Amino acid sequence: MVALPKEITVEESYLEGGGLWGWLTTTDHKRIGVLYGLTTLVFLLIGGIEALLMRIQLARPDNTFLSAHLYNEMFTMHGTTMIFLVVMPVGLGFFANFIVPLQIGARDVAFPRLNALSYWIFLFGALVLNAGWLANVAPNAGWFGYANLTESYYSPGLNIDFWTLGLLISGVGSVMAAVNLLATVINMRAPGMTFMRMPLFVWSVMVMFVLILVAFPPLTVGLIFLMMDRFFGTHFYRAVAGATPLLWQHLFWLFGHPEVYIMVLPAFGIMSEIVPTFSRKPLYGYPVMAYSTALIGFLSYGVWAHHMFAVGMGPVADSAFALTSMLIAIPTGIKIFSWIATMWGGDLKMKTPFLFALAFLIQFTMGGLSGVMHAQPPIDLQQTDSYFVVAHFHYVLFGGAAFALLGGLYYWWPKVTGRLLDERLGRWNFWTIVIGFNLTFFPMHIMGAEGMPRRVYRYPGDMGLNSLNMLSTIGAFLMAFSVLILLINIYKTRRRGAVAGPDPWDGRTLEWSIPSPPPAYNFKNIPLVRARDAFWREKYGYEQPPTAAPAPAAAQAVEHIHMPPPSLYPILIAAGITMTGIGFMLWPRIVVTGLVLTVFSAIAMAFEYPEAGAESEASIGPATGLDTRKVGIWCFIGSESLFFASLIATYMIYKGRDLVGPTAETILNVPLTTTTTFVLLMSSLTMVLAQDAYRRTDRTWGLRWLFVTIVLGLIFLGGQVYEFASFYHEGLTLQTNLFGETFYTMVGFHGAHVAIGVIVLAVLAGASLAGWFKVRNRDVAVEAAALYWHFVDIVWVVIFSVVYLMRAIAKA
Amino acid sequence: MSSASIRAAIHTLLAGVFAALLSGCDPRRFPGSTFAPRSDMAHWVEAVYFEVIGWDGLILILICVLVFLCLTRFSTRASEDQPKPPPPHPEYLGLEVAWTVGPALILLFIAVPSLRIVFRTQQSAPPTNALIINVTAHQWWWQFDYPSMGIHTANEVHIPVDRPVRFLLNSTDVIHSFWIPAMGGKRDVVPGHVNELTFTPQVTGEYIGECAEFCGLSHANMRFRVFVQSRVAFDDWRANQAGGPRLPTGGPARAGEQVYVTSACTTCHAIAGYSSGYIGPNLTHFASRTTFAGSTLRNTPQNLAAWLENPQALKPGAQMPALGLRGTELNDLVAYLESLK
Amino acid sequence: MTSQAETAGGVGPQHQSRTLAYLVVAGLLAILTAMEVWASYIHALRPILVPLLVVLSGAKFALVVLFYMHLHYDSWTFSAIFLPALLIAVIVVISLVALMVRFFAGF
Amino acid sequence: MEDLHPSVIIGVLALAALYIGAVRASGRRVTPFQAAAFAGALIVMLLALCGPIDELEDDRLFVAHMAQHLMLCLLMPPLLLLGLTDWMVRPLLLNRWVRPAARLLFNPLVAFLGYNAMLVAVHGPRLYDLMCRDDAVHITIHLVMMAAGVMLWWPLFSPLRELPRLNYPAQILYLFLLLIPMAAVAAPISFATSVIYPWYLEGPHPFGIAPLADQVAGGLLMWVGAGFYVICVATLIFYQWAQRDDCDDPVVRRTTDLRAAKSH
Repeated sequence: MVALPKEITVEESYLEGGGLWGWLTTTDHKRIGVLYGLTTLVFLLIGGIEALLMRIQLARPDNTFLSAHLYNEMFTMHGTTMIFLVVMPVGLGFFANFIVPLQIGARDVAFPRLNALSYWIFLFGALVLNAGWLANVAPNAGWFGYANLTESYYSPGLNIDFWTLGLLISGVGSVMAAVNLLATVINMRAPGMTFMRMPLFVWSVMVMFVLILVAFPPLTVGLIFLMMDRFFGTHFYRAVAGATPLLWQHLFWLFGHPEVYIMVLPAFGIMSEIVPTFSRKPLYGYPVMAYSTALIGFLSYGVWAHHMFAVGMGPVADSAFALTSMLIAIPTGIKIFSWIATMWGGDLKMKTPFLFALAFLIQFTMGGLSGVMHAQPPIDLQQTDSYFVVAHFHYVLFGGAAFALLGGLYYWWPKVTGRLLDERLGRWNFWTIVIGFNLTFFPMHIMGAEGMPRRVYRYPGDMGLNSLNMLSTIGAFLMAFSVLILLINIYKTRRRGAVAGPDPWDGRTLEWSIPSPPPAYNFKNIPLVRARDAFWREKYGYEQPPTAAPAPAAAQAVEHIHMPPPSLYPILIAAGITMTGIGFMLWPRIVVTGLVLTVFSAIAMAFEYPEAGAESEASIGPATGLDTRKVGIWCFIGSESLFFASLIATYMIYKGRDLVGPTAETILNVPLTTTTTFVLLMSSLTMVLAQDAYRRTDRTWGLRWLFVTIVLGLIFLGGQVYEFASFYHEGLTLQTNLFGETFYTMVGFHGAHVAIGVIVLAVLAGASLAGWFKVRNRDVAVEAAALYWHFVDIVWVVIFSVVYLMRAIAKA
Repeated sequence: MSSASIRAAIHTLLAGVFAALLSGCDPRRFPGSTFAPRSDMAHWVEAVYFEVIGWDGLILILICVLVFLCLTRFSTRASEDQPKPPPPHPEYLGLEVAWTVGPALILLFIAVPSLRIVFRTQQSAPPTNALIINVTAHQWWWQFDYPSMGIHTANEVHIPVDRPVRFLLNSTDVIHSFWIPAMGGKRDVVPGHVNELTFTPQVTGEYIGECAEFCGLSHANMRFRVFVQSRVAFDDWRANQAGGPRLPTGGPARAGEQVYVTSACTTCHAIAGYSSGYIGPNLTHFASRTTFAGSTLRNTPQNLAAWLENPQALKPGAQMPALGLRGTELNDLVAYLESLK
Repeated sequence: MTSQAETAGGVGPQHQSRTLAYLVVAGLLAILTAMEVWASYIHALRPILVPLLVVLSGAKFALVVLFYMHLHYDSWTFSAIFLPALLIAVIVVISLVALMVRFFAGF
Repeated sequence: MEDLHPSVIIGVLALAALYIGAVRASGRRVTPFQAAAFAGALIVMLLALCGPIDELEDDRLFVAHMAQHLMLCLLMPPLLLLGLTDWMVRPLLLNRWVRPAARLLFNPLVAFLGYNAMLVAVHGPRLYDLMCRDDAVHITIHLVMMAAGVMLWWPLFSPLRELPRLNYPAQILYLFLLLIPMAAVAAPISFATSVIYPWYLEGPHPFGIAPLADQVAGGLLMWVGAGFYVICVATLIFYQWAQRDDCDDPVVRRTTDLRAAKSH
């Protein structure tokens, strides 16, 4: 099926046309953003209902409204839903996806079909997470699912399987979206849009994308270990085998703490848009703000163990992590003061978005300050796992992130739909939710300080907690009422609201220079950016338009706009991945079907459009001159580095702790592996030669070297299969000991990467035979594959040293 | 409207904090309070706590005042429709330096005492006269063993006042967390790793302890009690606990003894001289405890009978099965257990 | 940018030298691997084996990244994407291993 | 006053004399900032090598020794480089004999690897212990440290256009990458369960600090303290970059040209 791109000549809103089929196969970042928005709204309601049920249960001491079992499912799913299915995707999928291309002056994201794929994978992952409700086996071990409670011995049901699988699948979607959007920010910026001129929202979400790329791999590795423990009887988190459940905590919080910033950074970005706009001043201290954003991202990666002060890591580790955690307060403080300085001396316009921003300032500060409290290990020992922490992170994530996101919703709603939300209902919405929020969560500080642990389905009546809990429940219902007002506002204004026009708020950034809702192609002419706040400066005459108009930009006339064509394959791939996962868990029979569907659709999507012009992916960045595909693959490689780092760290941690069976010293066959290592290194040489040949358009030699590379890859894999088989015969299985499980997992995952590389190369070879490379500029596909291949090679360089050559080195 | 409301909200919040801090120190109203320190460790923690609260309060007030001033001085409402040039926007480097260095200094002030306490509360060698108590966490109850005294008990721990006590924490199943709010801070109980918690209780009394780490279905029902006793009272208790079980005197108790010996209870529970199960709590001096079942039930005959009839109804997921005892058998067993002072 | 120019220009003199560089790198990789394996068998080198292997495999890693993955030739942007990720990966490994080894030793 | 090492004083005075002499002889001027920076470098050197820090270091205080090293490697060289002017350095480095060596040593990659090789080597237990016991070795190592420090900071604060600085984002990346080897050396020291360097176990420890606690403090000083310092320097560089970038019109022109080239 060959669908040529639609040549767009009329200026019609992106919302019009296409019907249901159009929405299912859409690759327009704005439509995908809207899909994300609707999905997260549904999950917001689900998560909110879960919260209400919990608050009803806790309204009175020793209540019996919910059983212990149901309550545990509620708080687990409330946390998981709000974090993974609401706050993060609304920032990543809705705001970033919709706004980033508009703010950087791009027509779409870097990889539009990958964008659709991310959404569908996220949606299916979310459905898997919630599928447990159907049989009352919803996940029930808390949103951070501490091992070893999640091991099959202590959680025998399907509950944890749904959780693991749902998170793995939706995590894949998040990483894809982050790769895509990071490549967009790096490479799709309009000419003149330097990093120091990007709107701060783009800066914030850019840091967020980086954090997603480096934070999700440890979670993925942790979940894979958990799955292997549950399905294959390994002992990654089991003390009886010499391992420790704390490994899970480290891997999880390596993800979990950056995740907090993944949720909060879009809120920072939104604040940095709303505050200047409604103060009618440029953002105070722009470079400082940009840098503090980046610094927060960087530091957030070095503080994970402050979630573990109570586990007994020792005073040195406690102090180190206390210090790094406190450091984060400095850039965060800078941001808060800069927002206030932006307001100072401005013309403050008290519209709903700004009200939310003001509430954010106070409430987020409170959340941050209570965070400084439990950055102190002694205080943390009193507060952790109590309701004080519940209060703290709700002040950060609800009073902070969610308030800013709501402000952002009011702010960009006219751009998304073309109509303003009602201001009066907006104020009602604001005041009810502010009061409800503080009524719900402020008492929780006190509850925690008075000794109420979190995650208890009941509490005794004699601890002085009764009235506080009742207050909290009342607040929760007030918030629910407020959400109802929001829904009414959306419903009322969708058809009858005031028409917004392109620039309802006196905006500063490029998205306000185009119609609301924007046409499918966003910008008729790609803008030329001459300063920060480009649109605002030109509006107020700070920048004189250049006398000689940028001729090349104007020359790119409307009829040359190529929009990404719709594609059915994203949804098919997502379905295939989900089928594989579900099959793995419940019905092994459908695993093969799922895999076939995934691989087939992926290959079909790669070659969907024979015309080079149809691939907007093939574009060269207008400001950088780099090929977007290469930018994308490098971002992905960055993410993969963390994946293998987690595996290698686990191997090194567990090295020498085996209680039984063969170990590295006794079993490894170095001569054989030296040979296969050499083979793999030489395959990198042939790969680079193949790529070089394709670049010279010498397809004959390219194909030859490609074949040699494939053969060398297969030899390496053969060596690995032989090695595994011989170890198996010598009595080393996956379950034998810690060496067995870490070795097979790490080396096996590396082997799987080689195997995928071989498949990719084989597909490219096939395409080459079919003449696909005759079209200009397609050799970058080989280069992208080559980068991946070399990366797998350097991972092996490390594994070879760590596993094989350091086999006999004792632990310090 | 907005500025007045915000001011009111701020007042309410501050008043709330203040009231909470004051009333929170009353352990009669709040037996689980973290603001009623009763040990050396709890005092150290509280000192850091108050220092941070003080700084936090100052910063919060500063920010609220700044936001409030912005609102009162710079709000414009009437001029919405008349476009006018944007206000000037100067930037001052000194200001930026100030709000970078200021918080950094405050953090330094906080960090120094805080880290001193970190090292003071986690010393690798215990004080020489420390009473060592082994704590074993189970789903969902606490086992306490005094290795130097040969005492085994559950869910209620007795310690002498003014003598350092060192809890060695171990778990047989999942991760739990050992928390006595009045004694200053919790410590996780991690399977495969012995954690330590050392402090010197300073005031006699009965204190609440809880499991703070989610540990499965009945996490909420995993509480315990700490009795800090004078030296004399502790010695009395110790003398009683170290001895064997009381022999049943009355008729029902004697009959209950037979019920116990012939029942499935013996596979899981220990009564010195009768059975040596170790899955469930040691019952040798069961009646000397004020509570049972993860310290969630008062130790009365009625409660005990209800518990024996259907443990899962009172503590979901409890490992103890319903033994199907009815009528006299049940009453006899209750009488026997309640005789084990 | 380089790749574009060369695609347009076809085979240039620059190309010959790159192929040569690829071959030299392959030779170096082979030699370094041989040295690594050899060192791992020498008992006298045991005490310094770990730093030695770190240096040798680090050199291999750098060679592949710089030449085969073109960071040496390509735009600086790609290094700016990859190096921070590598930085975080290395710090994660170091800190995790240090923390856990200490934890297992009992503090 | 036995802690006022004459060699240090003489060295510092000689450097000061050379600097003043160079300014006098050339008849050119240095800015007050440059003079202050150079004086700062000399003062840091003096403070590190004479006086209480040095005395405590001799008295077996690991954390003082660590502070001394950090001052010599991370604080002194940037000040020194900022204090120098191009016309001072050019004749020293760009003559026929030194030029190739300078070109090699001040290449960012070589400088980075060289400095970190020094860092790793010095903290090896053998060499470290030898350094503590033997004064000659100790002085040599301090000189090597300062030299390696100058190499390390050259790509950031080079006074010479011929051996240029990295561009701003690369400078920031360079500094962040510096955190890796620092963590790699400091983490094992902080987390070690025993005293690594036997020197600190022999003889009394000042202020009654336990040697292990001292070692932990030293490790943390290098890890968190020096890490914080490096991040601060990166921050300053970022500000410089930000100041420069927004008024950079050629960027626009360059990218416009590129588009023009492409569309033709």
